Amino acid sequence: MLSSEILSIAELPERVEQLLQEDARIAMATCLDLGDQFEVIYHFNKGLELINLRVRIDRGEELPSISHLTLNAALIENEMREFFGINITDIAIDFKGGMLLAGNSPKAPMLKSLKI
Amino acid sequence: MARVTFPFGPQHPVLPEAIQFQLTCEDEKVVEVLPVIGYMHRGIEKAAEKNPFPDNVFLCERVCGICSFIHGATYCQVIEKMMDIQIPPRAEYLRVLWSELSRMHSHLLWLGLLADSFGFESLFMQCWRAREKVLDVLEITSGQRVIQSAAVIGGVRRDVNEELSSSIGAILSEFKREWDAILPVFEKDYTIRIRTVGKGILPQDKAWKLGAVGPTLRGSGWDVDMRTTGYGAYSDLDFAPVVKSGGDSYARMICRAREVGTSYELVRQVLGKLPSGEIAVKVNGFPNGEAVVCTEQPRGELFYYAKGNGTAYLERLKIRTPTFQNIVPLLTMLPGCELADVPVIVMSIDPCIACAER
Amino acid sequence: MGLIMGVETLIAVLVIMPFAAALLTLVVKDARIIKPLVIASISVLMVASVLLLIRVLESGPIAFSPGNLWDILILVLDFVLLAYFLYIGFTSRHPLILTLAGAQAVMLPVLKFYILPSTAKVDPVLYIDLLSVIMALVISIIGGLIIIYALDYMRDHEAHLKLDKTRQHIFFFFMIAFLGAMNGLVFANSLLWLFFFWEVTTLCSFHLIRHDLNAEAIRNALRALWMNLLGGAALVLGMILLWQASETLAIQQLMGLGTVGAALLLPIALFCFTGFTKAAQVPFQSWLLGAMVAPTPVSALLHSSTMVKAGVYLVLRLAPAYEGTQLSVAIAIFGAFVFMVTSVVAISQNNAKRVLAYSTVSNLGLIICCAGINSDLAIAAAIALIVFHAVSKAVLFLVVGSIEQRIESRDIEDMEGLVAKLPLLSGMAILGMVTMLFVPFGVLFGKWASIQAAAVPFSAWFPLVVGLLAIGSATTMVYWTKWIGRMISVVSFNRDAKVEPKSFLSYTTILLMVAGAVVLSVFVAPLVNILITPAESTMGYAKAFETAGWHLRSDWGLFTPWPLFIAITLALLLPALLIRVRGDQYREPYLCGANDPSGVGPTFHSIADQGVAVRTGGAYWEALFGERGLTNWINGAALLLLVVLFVGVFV
Amino acid sequence: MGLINKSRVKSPWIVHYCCGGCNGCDIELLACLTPLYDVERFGILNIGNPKHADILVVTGPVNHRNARVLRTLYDQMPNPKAVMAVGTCASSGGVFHNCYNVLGGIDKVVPVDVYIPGCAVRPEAIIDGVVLALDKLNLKKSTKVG
Amino acid sequence: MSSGELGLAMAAFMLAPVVGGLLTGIDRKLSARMQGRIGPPILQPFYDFFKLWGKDTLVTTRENLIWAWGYLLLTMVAVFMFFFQQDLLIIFFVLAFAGACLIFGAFSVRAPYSHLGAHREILQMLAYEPILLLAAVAVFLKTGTFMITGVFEFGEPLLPYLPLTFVAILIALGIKMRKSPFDISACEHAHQEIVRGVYTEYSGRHLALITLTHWFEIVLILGFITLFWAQPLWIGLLIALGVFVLELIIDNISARLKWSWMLGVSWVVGIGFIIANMVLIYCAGGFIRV
Repeated sequence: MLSSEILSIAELPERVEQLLQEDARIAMATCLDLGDQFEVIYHFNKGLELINLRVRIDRGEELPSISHLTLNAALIENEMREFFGINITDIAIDFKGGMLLAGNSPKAPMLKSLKI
Repeated sequence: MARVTFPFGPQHPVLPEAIQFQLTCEDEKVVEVLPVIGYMHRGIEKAAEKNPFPDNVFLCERVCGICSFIHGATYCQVIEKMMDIQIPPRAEYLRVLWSELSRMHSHLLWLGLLADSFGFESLFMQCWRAREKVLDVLEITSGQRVIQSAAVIGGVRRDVNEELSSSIGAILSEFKREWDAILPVFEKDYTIRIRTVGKGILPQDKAWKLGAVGPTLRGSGWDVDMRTTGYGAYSDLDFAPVVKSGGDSYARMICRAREVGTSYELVRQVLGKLPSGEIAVKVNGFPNGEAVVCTEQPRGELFYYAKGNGTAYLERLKIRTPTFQNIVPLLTMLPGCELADVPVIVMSIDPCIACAER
Repeated sequence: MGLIMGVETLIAVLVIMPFAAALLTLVVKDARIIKPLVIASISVLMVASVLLLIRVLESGPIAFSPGNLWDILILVLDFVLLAYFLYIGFTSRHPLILTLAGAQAVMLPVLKFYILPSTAKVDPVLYIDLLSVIMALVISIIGGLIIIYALDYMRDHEAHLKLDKTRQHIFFFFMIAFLGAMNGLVFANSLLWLFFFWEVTTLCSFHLIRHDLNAEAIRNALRALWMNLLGGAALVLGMILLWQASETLAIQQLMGLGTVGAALLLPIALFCFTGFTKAAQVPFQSWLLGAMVAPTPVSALLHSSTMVKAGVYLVLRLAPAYEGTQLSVAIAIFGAFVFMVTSVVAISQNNAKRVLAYSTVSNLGLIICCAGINSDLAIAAAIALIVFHAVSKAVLFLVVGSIEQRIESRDIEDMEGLVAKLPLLSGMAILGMVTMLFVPFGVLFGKWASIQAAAVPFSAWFPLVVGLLAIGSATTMVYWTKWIGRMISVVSFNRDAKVEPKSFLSYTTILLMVAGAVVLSVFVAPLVNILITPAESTMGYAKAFETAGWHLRSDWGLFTPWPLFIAITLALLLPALLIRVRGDQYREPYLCGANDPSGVGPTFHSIADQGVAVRTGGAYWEALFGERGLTNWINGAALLLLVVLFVGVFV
Repeated sequence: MGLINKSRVKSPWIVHYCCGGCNGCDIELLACLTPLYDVERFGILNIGNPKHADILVVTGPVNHRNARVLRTLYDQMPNPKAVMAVGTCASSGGVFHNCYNVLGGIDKVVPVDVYIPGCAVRPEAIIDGVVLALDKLNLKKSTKVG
Repeated sequence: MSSGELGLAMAAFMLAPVVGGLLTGIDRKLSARMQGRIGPPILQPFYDFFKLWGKDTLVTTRENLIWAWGYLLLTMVAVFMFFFQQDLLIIFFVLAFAGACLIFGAFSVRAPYSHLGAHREILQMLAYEPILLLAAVAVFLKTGTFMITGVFEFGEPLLPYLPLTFVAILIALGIKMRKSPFDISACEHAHQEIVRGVYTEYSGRHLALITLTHWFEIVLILGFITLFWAQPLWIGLLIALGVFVLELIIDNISARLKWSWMLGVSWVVGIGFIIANMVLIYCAGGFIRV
């Protein structure tokens, strides 16, 4: 398994800020559909080292955006919102759910429940 | 002030791929840029969950047709890491061989397109002519020009024997002669310098914070290259990443141009040091667990995350390509430049939209 | 016909009648009476100017001196005017106006009572040669048409401003008086008379610019006043110096003085300087730009046929007097410089009236440059440019005025696609610009002649002059082309055609002038033969053009208006008439494939598939040609040139 | 019309649109223009503007967003025109057939005259395809009357 | 003009588009060779022309088409006047009118790329107009007339007297030929940030017209260059051909630069050189006396 820190939603912004101050930057965020929950893994680069933060949220729960702390999370979060239908609020560059998916593409296509 | 608002793309002569920028200009000075993407999104990550895991090599190779070998090899690496498979050293070396050849052809292709974007047609032709030599090498070693399908989980599919190795050497020598004539043009030509120096500046501190990777990052003075982490056979090979300060289009161009030389040297080293032995091991069982692999693709750091669940199908495959990371830095470079600089600056991150949108 | 009316009557009709008519409008105040009154008096004025032409063509220049009483009246009125200017300076607390008017109020009595002997007499007081008649024609016909246009315009203007009390009578008082003053100015041979009429035009322009009485109008009117008073002061000073050098105040006598020394050149340089201020040459362009706040007919009148033309008229009139001197070369360089820089600055303007204003200054610079080149060809070019510029520019101002009343904007950006909305008006506007811009129209004839004249090494400085003219021609092209381009930019599949609200008088006057501009251009050869060549020869210049049939042959080139007209008409008219387009041939413009057909006008799909309207704003290249960046530099350079011009007098 | 028909064969101008492929075919298409293959020998120009082009060359599968772009480009080409589907994905969806955002081959959106299989297509095949397209183009008549 | 000369002029006028087309063909062939390619046949431009002629025309606005015809016909007028040895200034004025037609054509449709191209085309005119006018003036200084007939009557080659002017003309030629580094408003090849600029909205027959006009333009400018060595004429023609090839070489060894650079070069170098040339002639005293 991937070595990672498990955080709650409330702890997340603080920890991200701390990492950013240590000159780390966000590399990617991976979202996993666990059925009734989502697990979001934030991968951070610190030099060549990788730091992973895990956050679990319930379906329908709101995930705060970290794009205001680091702008390059914006595309990642837009994508996550489109792929899984996660309610991420207040993204710095908001594509309104139309970044990768077009109007008539399937909605939240990455959900396991959706068989396409 | 009178403004012009218009779409730049998705179909546009200077963009080989479908991406759109909504540009707003004032007297040809760009004042606002909005990226519109999704014209090439297919849904590969979902499809990877539907194919048996060995088949995904082919799918991953088609995330991007330019650096397709590295995509395939990185997918193999992430599965091998999850399943704890040690592949033979000869396979490691061969993977480096194809990776570096891919990098060479990708950079040459890009240098040509960049030349085209500032209207230097003959240079475009020269770059692509030299590139054909690299493609020849790829073709005689893998049978395919652009999508090699040479990597499999557990090793590689094809071997390079003595005879092949010497003909590769001959072709590469020819290539080197051509390339030595082209490189100084990029470095010194007056008109190219006018078009690239000081255009699209990405300052050093911003480059890291905004997530730039690969030559885009190294052009801003960062010595970050995933190959130095020593994955595969890179730990045995002797090379130094090309770093250039300046952060403008010129620095990024020079970085890539010189990386062609680095890759050429690496290929030479691989051919010289190629260990004997098997080229693949047999793979048993199904992947289970999680793994992350980061490799260096021509455009920068490639990130693969995979999660297996003990069946033939992956639970999740996450691919983050370098262009995805470089889009945000690009957006900060564009405002304030002239319209004529837009193609040059857009090209200067070496965008691969097919990669970015998967 | 010309013999029916005596010379005295004609002059009286052209000079005094306008003042009388003006007073009448001021008294009656009633728009219903003003309208026929104005039309009638303008018609009389036009007829009189034509009669004067016939008279002069038949029997040569007219020399005329009214009785002594008139001299005294003029003098008294001079002092009244100066007192009024002082009063304005005092009430507006404007030190420059006070100083300049004060200087004149001191210098004029000094000249009249101290320097001039009591027996001094200028004879003739009025001298009317063909140049004067050409000016009188321009003033009476074009100026007259502008005033007729103003009748409807002012009605709408006041309706728009929602004035509860009409001020039209004041407006027309000054407008009509202006024509009289201008006619007097171009007839005057006595500098004292010329000075009087000069000051009257200053007064009229001051009142016309401030007509709307808002803060900006008042401020700009004051600026115009002090700049014109500066010219007036130079004029008086020049008269003092002139009398001391040559004991004459008659313009015609200046020509005959032969050898010219510094003592005589200095007053002439001062008179030219006076002309520069009136012609709003750099660095005095700001008064003309400021004059744009006035109702459009005022701008049209000031720019095309009157006010500024008085300035170039004076410079041109004096041309034989400084022929062959360094002063002449300096004037040529100065004119060429103004021509170039103002047309460069015009590129950066998006306010239609400011473009026109810069274009005016620029063209006047060209005329002054021609006067400075001072060869037969150059003088002919200058006269031709005065005529053609007056017609075309009047058209453009009036058209812009009408457009502004329709679309409530004078921004060129807002005129995008205007041909679809206001086809007739914009058609006339485009035609007006074309007559300013392309061969074989008259203005280009003038430009062609002036480049030829400048190409002849008339001085060691000729490469500079011709270089400036070449750049100026190209920059002129830029701002007109951009403007026309804006107006013709349409969307084929979504025409919002509007019915043009018709104002019969406005449209007819513009139409008449457009037609005039075209007809004059077509008949440029007879025009040169009948008017320009004789006008030149009375000024002492040789014939510049041989007319072979309809062609005009200069010593160095050939201008063939008729074949060109036929070719150009065919080239544009035939396709316009013959091209047929089927409905299924229409496609939307290329938008990289992202077209959104549901939009009104060209629209493309953007973020999240939302439609975004394409905007196609014009380019103004503010960074390179911007007014803000350049004005100080060009003003400085122009001042330097003026200093050189005055210093050069003594070399 | 003999001259015009002959010229048509001698001067096919292409406009290239990359739908959603992996770039493999795109770069091979570009390679056709370059010294080794040099299709300008046959008068082929990559003109980049649908309004000037004769042949629409499409790579990659159609997805939900680019379908209307493809259609617009096709509509903005003057007749006679031909469409080439370059590569397996453009022909049928190829390896991306089971991706959720992929509609399939480009024939779902525009009529295709020539299908060129291959993943990635080789330049030789593309040149061959253009020749085929020219034959088809010659059969088509312009919609003009007379 | 005698009837023989008249016939010759007429023949030259009729030949102009053929020569222009051939030159374009040579251009494409030579460029291809310089790029290591074989390139299209020499007759390729004619194939392109006839193909375009036989295609349907798509229309964005009708006015667009009218101006294309105006562009062609007025350029033809200028070329006609050139071969009939008329006044150089007037020829350049007519040429400017023709160029303006192209600009108006691009403006007459509300399309962004068209407009961007039109604005750049205006800048190009701003760059080459003064050069052409001043070059005519420089020729006048030696021959004493603006009529082209005067060049032939002059009896000597002009080039030795006007070398700097000649260099300046090369800039104008580069702009008119739409070659790098001056191919900013509409280059012959695509791959430009503003698509094909002023040409973008044309298609089919009207694009063919514009191609034809371009041939006429090339012939006109090269013809003007020929005047620099009009006696014997064949040397002038050789020089023109040499200059044409030189433009191709420059095109192939330089990137496309920007309008600000173009304006700077053509005003500082172009105009500066011609004025310097005039000063030289003036100082040498070899100018026409009035």
